[in-house]
Amino acid sequence: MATTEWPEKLLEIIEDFSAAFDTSERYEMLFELADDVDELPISEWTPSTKVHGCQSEAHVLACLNEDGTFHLRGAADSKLVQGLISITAIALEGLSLAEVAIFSPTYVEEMGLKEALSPSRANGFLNMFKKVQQEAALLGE
Amino acid sequence: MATTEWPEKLLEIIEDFSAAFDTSERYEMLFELADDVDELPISEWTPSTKVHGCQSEAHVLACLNEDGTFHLRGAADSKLVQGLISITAIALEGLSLAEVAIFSPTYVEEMGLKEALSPSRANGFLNMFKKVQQEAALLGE
Amino acid sequence: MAWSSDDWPEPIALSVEDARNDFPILKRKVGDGKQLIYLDNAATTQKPQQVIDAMSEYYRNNNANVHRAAHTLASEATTAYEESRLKLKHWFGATQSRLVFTSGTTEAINLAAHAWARTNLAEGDVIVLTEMEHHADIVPWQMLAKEKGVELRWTPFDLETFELDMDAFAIAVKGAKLVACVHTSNVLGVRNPIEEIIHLTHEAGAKLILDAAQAAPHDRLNFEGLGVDMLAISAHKMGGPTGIGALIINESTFQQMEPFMGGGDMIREVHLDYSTYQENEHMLEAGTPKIAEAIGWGAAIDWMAQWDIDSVHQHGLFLAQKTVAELRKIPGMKIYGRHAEGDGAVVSFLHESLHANDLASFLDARGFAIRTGHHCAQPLLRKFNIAATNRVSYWLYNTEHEVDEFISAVNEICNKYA
Amino acid sequence: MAWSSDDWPEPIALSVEDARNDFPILKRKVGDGKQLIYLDNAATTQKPQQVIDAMSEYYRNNNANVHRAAHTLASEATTAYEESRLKLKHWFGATQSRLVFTSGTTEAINLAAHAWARTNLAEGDVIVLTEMEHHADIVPWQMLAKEKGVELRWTPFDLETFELDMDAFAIAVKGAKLVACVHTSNVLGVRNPIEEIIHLTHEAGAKLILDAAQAAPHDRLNFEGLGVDMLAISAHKMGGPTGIGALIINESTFQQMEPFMGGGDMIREVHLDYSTYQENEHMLEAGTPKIAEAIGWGAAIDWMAQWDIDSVHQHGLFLAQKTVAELRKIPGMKIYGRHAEGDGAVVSFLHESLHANDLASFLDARGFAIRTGHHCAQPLLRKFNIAATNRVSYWLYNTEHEVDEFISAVNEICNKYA
Ligand SMILES: Cc1ncc(COP(=O)(O)O)c(C=O)c1O
Ligand SMILES: Cc1ncc(COP(=O)(O)O)c(C=O)c1O
Repeated sequence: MATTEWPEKLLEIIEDFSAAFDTSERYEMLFELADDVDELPISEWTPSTKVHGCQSEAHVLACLNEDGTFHLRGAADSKLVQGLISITAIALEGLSLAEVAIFSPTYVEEMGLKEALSPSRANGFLNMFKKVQQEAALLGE
Repeated sequence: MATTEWPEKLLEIIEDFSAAFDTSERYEMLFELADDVDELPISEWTPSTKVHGCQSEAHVLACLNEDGTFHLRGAADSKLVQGLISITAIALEGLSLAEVAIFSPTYVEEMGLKEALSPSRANGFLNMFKKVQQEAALLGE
Repeated sequence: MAWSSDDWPEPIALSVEDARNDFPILKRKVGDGKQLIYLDNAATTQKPQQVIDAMSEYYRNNNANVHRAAHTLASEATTAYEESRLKLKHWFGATQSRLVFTSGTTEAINLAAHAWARTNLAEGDVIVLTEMEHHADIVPWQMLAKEKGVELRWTPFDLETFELDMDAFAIAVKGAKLVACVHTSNVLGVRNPIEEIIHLTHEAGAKLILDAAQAAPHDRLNFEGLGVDMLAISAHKMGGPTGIGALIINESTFQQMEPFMGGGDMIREVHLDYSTYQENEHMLEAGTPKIAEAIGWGAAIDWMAQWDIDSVHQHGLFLAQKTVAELRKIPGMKIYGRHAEGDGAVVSFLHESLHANDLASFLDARGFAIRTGHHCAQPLLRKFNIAATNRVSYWLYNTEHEVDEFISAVNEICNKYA
Repeated sequence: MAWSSDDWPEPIALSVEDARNDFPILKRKVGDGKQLIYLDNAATTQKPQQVIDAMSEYYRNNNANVHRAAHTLASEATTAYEESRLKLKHWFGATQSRLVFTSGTTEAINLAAHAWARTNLAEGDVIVLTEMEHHADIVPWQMLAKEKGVELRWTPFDLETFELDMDAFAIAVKGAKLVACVHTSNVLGVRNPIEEIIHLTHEAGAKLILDAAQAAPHDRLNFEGLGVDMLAISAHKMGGPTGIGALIINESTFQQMEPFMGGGDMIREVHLDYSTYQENEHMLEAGTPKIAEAIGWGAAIDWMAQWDIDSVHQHGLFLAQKTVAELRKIPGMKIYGRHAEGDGAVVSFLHESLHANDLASFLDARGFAIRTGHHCAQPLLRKFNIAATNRVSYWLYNTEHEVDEFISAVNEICNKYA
């Protein structure tokens, strides 16, 4: 998926991040975005919502909006990780399950975040993204 | 034992070696000296004549001359090692057992051979020298 | 051998500035151009240029395989390699003892478990450990316990004072065959009462293996003076290269050891149906040794030897104490450790509402390299009911200015995000 | 990960002169000013400046402990370390397999013995070896045999053709569980019929561990293509640093492995009464890894990748064959090896009346570094009823001129002293 094809809301975020002065500022934005997610409260955290291979506790739950489009809920004990979930939720919001299935996780790179993520955290992000796609696929069955 | 106190015959050898052009020449001299030892034939090699911790087979036998002074016999399968035994025999020939006991093995260094001997061979030389002194001490008991 | 400990000059008091100049990496900018402030020394220290050069020079001039060789390069390499062993023995007060090169502290402890404990301990025998141990000093003993039916006894520590329960230890050690104990905790910085532990251990007729990975960078241990039986260290935590460490072993313990790994250099004779082994340290060093690494470590010891070790220790402790005093002022911040005289320059802390990983990321974005996680000491952290701490750890090149910068960054971050 | 095998340029035919320029040590004078002629490459190769630089640069710029870290240096170090693993997997055709870093071939074979054989073999099980093995591929199996009551069967070789007795092998392998075999002999240079050995081994339902220490410098092994189960290699014999090697393991064998050494990085969770382990390669890599060494090895592979490996192989073989042809002309000189297509660039020889050590010393005084002794293969030498040979071994930087110089020196020495 080329840059121009990102969903509009994601594109805005990518532009905001690209305009950021430095990594500190990007982290600050990520931290603030954490609050925008449809938060999955700890009471709903289960082994099946857990993202494995992530340094912090992160949970995601794939849902459908009333119109049958995709909606992601999630949360993490780390606010920066929750920020990444939040962006992912924004990116995928309202897409069809077919669109979710082929969505590319490269937006973190375009946000200038990839290099700032440690290898273990980058892996964590990819694990999270893969889990979201898997759960989405299950919803479609 | 300072340089000036080396037995005359040893001193001559040290001077010859010091005058040598390079290590090749020193090895050549050592090789030739091998023939000068009162050679211990293989038939007389026993576990008690064997020098341990030496890469090649080397044997020494401490004896007394008729006048009660020291005399060394020896041999090795390596001619260069036998050359070292030969020089040692020359160095100690005719000394009293008391003199043998305090003799310093540093003559190899003065001959410019120490640095040319590999660590394992240098150890072999010291083991040989120590064995000669021990055997000499036993003769005196 | 040409080297003698007289070659070390009279040590002088640490000059942080002079020391610092020898570490090129400390001038680095990270990320988007922030000045690196390296506060992760307990994980690994940086290397002085002299160490880097010693290894490069070895490879450029003297590289050869060691032992059993009759050519000049091999002699030079062998001499340099064995000279490093000698330097280390001098440094650690172990000239009458054995020093076996390993790939690090972890392999050193595994070596002790295989070469000594596996042959000298039997079912029902007891090993005493502490709940403060690094995984490297836990897992090998668990494996042995499982294989041989050996019992592991754990010495607890106090959650307020961070000190080992020596009454419990005195009871646990009765009837034990081995005590495995960390000298200085890599999480708490606490230096354990080693002298008392050694005394009680030997009174009980047991042997002691000391994990000195964190002690070595700021303390000059006296192996024979202390009367330790086995001591494990890593080069990379004291200015030396990665890939090498050592187990120092006193003669009586060494005499009870069996070979661990088999292969070149450790054998005397190999026949198809049996083999005989070397009787010195080489018995436990199978295969081509870590030659360049040993030489680099020797250079690190030479470099360390210029500084009065007590001034090194005091400097680190001063930085740690200042850090603790400042962090305590931040609401919601908890410090794990006591930072008393003799302790290491390690400060573990955790904010009650700011996730440890987030704090580390915010700091990283500002150039600060700190460690975050369980520090390979999960049992210790579990006692505090936490899964991770943030940890800063200092070495001799860290400055008070860096501490001030660090504190001000933590304050800024906590004000903003906590 | 950023690196991909596309980053390697199309390899070109070996230019000995260009290659040689990258090795500063080859310009050295030894002893009393003689030009070094380094002919001891089977013991260890020299390192190109690129490898030395890669390690220095790592220490000067990126040094940090790897894994579980959230700071920039640690990320860089982790990426570089894991990238080296990836490069090696690509180089050895093992992208779908596991590659565990060890301290060398010796530790790799010991790892196989502990992590795989100790848990998968029981009393009465059979391991087939050859009488051509290096001690590193003998002693670990003897230790295991002694501990577990495993039987060792030896495949003989022909004293005239220097070839394994494949009929004997075909019989020995029946009912065996493991075959341990050297790819290319470090004494004879003989490349064994690996393809046939693999076929017979798998037909018998056994696993194969290949000692490729001497193969790796002049052959680009295809681990998965060949269908090997485990493969042991050393970096220092192929232009890389000391202190590192690897065991490559196919997935099915890896799945049967148990942890070997315990400690940091190889664990998942540590509790006082039990621990759980990583499920990838890290399970077998306890403690702080050989970080700089892995990076140096990666640089060596990059350096090697510029040359067409076939041209490297042919060059070495040409030098070996020329050496053999010339040495044969010397009365009383015996050659051990066949030096046929595919064989290594190793020539073992022995003069009937000139002691091997003396010849080596005479050569050393003239600047030639050759190896002399049992080459860690005493059983092989014992078959020939000798205790030592002289051995020259070439790598890609050795020139025909060096061979000529060597031959003329040997002639001169033999004329004078034999
Ligand atoms: C055939 C063979 N196997 C194993 C080894 C052992 O390698 P290392 O000493 O690097 O562990 C060698 C090196 O001498 C060898 O030539
Ligand atoms: C107390 C302690 N023990 C053991 C180790 C393990 O050292 P290495 O990883 O060098 O083997 C460490 C290092 O993290 C440590 O801090």
